[in-house]
Amino acid sequence: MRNSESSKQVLLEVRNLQAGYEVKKGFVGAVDDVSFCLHKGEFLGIAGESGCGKSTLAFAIMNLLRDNARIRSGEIDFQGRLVSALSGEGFNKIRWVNLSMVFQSAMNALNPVLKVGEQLCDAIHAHRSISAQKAKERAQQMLQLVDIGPERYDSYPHQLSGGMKQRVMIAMALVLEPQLVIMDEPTTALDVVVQRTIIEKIQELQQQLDFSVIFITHDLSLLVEISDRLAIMYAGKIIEEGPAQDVFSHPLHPYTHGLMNAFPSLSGPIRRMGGIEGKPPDLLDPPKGCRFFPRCSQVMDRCANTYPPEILFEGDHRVACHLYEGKGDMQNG
Amino acid sequence: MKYLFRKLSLLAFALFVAVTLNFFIPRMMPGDPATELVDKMQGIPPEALESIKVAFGLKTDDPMIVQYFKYLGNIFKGDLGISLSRFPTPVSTVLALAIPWTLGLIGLSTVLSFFIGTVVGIAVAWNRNKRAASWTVGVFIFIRSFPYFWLGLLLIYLLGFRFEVFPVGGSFSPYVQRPSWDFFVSVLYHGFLPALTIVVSSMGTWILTMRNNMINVLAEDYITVALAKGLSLKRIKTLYAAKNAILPSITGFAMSLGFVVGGGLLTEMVFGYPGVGLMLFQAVQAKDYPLMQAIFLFISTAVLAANFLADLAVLVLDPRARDGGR
Amino acid sequence: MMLGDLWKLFLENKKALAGLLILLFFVGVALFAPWIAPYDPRGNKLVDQEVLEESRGRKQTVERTQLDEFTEERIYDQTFTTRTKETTVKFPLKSPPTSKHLLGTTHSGQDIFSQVVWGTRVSLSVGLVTGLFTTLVALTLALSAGYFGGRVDEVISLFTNVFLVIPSLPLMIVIAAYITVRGVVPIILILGLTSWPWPTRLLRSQVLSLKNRDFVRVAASLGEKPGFIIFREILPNMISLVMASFFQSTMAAIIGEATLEFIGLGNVSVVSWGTLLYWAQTNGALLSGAWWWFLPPGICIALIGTSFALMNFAIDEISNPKLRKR
Amino acid sequence: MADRFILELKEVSKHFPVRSFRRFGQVVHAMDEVSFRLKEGEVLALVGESGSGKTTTASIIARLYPQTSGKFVFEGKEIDPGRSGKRNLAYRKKVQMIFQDPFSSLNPTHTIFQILSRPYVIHGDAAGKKGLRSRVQVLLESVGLEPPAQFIDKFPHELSGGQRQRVNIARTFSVEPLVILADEPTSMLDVSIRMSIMNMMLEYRETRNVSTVYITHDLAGARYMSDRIAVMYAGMIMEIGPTEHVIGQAFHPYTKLLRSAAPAPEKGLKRQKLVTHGDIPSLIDPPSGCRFHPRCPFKMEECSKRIPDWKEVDAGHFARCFL
Repeated sequence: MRNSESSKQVLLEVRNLQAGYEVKKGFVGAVDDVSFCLHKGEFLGIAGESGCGKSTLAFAIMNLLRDNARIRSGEIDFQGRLVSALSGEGFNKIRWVNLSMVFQSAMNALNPVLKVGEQLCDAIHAHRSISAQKAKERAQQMLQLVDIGPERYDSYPHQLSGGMKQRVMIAMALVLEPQLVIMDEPTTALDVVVQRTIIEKIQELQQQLDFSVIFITHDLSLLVEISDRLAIMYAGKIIEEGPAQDVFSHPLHPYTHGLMNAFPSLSGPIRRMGGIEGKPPDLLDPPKGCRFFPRCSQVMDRCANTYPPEILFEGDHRVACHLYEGKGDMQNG
Repeated sequence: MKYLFRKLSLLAFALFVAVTLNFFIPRMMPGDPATELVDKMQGIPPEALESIKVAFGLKTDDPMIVQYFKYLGNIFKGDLGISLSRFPTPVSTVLALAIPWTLGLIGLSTVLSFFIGTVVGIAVAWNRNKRAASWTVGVFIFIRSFPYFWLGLLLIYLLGFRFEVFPVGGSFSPYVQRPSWDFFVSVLYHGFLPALTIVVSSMGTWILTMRNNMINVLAEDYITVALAKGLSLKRIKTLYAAKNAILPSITGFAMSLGFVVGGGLLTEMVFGYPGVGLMLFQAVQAKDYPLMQAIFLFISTAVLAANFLADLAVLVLDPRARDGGR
Repeated sequence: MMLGDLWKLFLENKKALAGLLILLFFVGVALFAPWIAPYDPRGNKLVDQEVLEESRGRKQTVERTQLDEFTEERIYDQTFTTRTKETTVKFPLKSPPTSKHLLGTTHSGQDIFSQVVWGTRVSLSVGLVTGLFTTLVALTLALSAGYFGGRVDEVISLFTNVFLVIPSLPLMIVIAAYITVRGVVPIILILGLTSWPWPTRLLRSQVLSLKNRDFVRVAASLGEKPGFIIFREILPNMISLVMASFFQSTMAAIIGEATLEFIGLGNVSVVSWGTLLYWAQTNGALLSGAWWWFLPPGICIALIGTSFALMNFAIDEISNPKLRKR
Repeated sequence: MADRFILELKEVSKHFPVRSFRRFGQVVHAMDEVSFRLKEGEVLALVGESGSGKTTTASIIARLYPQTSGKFVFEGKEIDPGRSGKRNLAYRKKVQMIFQDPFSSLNPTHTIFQILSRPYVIHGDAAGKKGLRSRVQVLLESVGLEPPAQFIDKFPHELSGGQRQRVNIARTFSVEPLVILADEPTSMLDVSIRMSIMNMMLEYRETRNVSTVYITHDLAGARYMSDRIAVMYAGMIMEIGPTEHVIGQAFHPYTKLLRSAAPAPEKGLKRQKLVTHGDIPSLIDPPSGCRFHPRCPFKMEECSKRIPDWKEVDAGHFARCFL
């Protein structure tokens, strides 16, 4: 744990969140009964394959679900306040001030016809009434913070490289010094080396400004390395969560085990690895029991019809799988 | 600036093609129109005959190419030949009479229609699910398919005859002397109906194109980012959505100018508004070929110039174009 | 988008269905014109004859010859008289709509309703033929420019851009003025030759985007014949855009045809909506407030235009999910 | 393995004309002086970031377009660049390419049967054409799409990314090629399916002795798949050699940079910071001498002067660096 154990003050708590998309044939439950909590200054990684609902979760927390997407039930607490109940305007006051977001495709997350600096000032003016000059200084200071020269204030997005654009997005996310920054696959579209520089910059800024991070990606190998805690999502549910190294070294859920075994490493012996056969279920009418049972190597008949309870192990490492029923240290069911 | 250079060369080439077309059309057509000219020629003095002969390939002794270059020479000198129906006035002076009216009517109402159309397009796209929005779209799909001239007829009938609200025909009332305030008012009064026709019939296109562009832009990531930043809806609508959506609209506007101007000319014909359109119509009736071709040249040049202005507008609004081509 | 499910999607979409129904209605009217139209569109009176009685007069021999012992040949005249009662009902001139003439009559007594019904045949067929002709021309140019690229592409897109910028209506008027033979075929040619740039540009950009898709490169690396790549790999993916541009061109052609005929550049003796409007205009239908003369053809053109626009709109929504109403 | 080379590139370069008015006449140096050999049944990985020229290299081998200069020898015979792009069926049958994006490499308007029967129709002999349906079903089974009847008449959009990539691979192997050029075949796939696709390609290598050029930006993936690795940067090969050597004892600074940038979960938090700056260079006027010198921490005076020549670090392991 980076900072001291004692600062275990909870910043964000999500309880039984249900969110998804209204379609002709019904409701696609992309996020189905998800609960977790995030402590101050903590780096939580959320991993999951495409279509597991991780982006929907991010958008739900930021109250950014648009058109036919919406939160059906569940609560979100932020710094003790029930933010999920806030109205549009109400949430607007805390959005970007207390929690902000970095989006996936840096390519068109910036408005192509506005200067980069102006887009930063936009965020400032939206929540603070300060002079244009002060806002500009603040914007240039932020650009400096992410190793982009202040002279770039007046350049347009298409004049910047992929890496630079993503750094501008990070600067924009931090400009109002929020307590939480949600990052939805920020480095997926970037090359390996540029990705590493962005990751290091995020870690450095987190040290400096002490904000907590929710880092969402499908690249598990990257996540294991940089996050304090790790949550694995599958078909709309968190199936395992715990300290990153713990989840990596001895994964509990068969799916996590399959994932950890599915990416080759740079060192150690080269041994033949197996993938996970089959494909994720259709979230329009998901299977009754555990959603991984059709692809699970250790499937039992119980798995097919009842959803496994959540079992807690010491070190705050929990898993939802029938294999571990009755074995947990603190059975919280 | 490369973007401008490329556009300029295209437009110059287009003008060149228009002039060449103008040269070859009379020669290619079955039933050589030039022979028809001959019987009309009796009353015309020899030197006036010269440029018309050149223009219509009557001087068959020198080869086509020489004729062509002579023709180009004449064009540059501004000598477009003599108008047959309004003999002996040279075509260029005849044309000069009509140009101001056309520029005023078509120029103004086309630009006006583009602005109104774009604003309505934004509004219709912004509150897409409201009933009013889908009704407006439906109505304008219907109006957009009206033939230009027919809408003119309709307006003349309704506002001209049935309710006697607007005068029909001509561009100002004869009882008013030239440079005076009520002359100006009378020009507006006469020009209102034709302008209304042009605006209403071409506005539909801009509304629909802008609506589509806006809907595409609203699905982009930077709009979600703007929302996430908690910007005011107004600011998102204008600076983020509209500013991006208007770019393809302007290029579309530039490209369809030729079509829209055509519509305007028709409206002049229907209203008897003394612009270039009516003159073209009369020239066609009177088979006044030199005047007809001069008008075609003028219209092409005007449209090309307008096209260039639209490209300039894109350059101003779109930083990516400034950096050399998108 | 395979034809099969495109058809199914087509019917589900309310807009497309409405458009289709209007089109089918007009096709029906065109096909069954003879049965729907009460009178001959050009005739201005109704003549019906009733035979009262018939009688044969005396035979009068003219010549008698004896061929052989047994046969004799005789030629004789015989008068044959029939008494018929002919009642001609002259149509009233310029009458407002009555029970017998649903849409009144023209200045020379022709029944307007029949003219509109018969006019559907010409206007619709000209529109569809021109639409098809333009779309085929555009598709060939787009496929060759898009697929072969290089020199071919540069030349084609240069001319496309040039003819896109040059205003098409004045060009049409100039060409039509020169053509001495009037009629439907020249109109189709003129419309086709001046309206191909817009669909060409649209289709070419899609060919370019499809050509760079991996499945085309795979086909090339598998050793497919170029012909196969164009017609089996690229073309099937363009069906929805080809149909959209066909509707667009047909709509433009119908309006274009009506415009040319309205100015009197078509064959005025042909019965079509355009010529109907031409006669209405030249006989001052407007001045005498004969709305039933010039209103119906305009509305028909607008309705067909709307039907194509609706279908066009539906295709947009089907192929571009963002536009789809949620 | 007999030391016969199935193909060899000698100093192959490819320059694309720049399609913009202002930069008329300039060229994009997509590939410069690339040389390597590919043995029968060998898997060579081309590793590099975007713009490193790996896809161009594959396209030259697949003869989608001709090279600007240099020799390309296939099965001992030099290939005439002039005729590339033409149909030349014999060559196409032997060299096949798998593309990166499973969504855009299958024609959305064709059924799986039409897609997979096409190669037989083009290359198949008379016998090939009969009994197409059963042959396609066998092909589907060979790539793990069981039961074939469930897939054969489906359209691409009805399949998942992983299944589509399997159809791609089935199509590639239907013509029994000698060389497979896989351009990042798994980068668009989810982790769980990636492994099964990679294993399938390795199996084909073992059962059919197919030589493969595996293109990727993921070093760990390259290590799992390949016998030898070539590291490419800005159109040039920086280091080439047996996989364990190139990764274990990386010599060229860029290879070291790539290795330290790659995620390595087992190392956890004990990582030294990356020591690099700057961005991938423009290929229109690439840096002089060694193209990595503007970003190289060990830059010496000589590096910007001339392109370093090959140095044999150890058996079969070469690097282009003055160090």
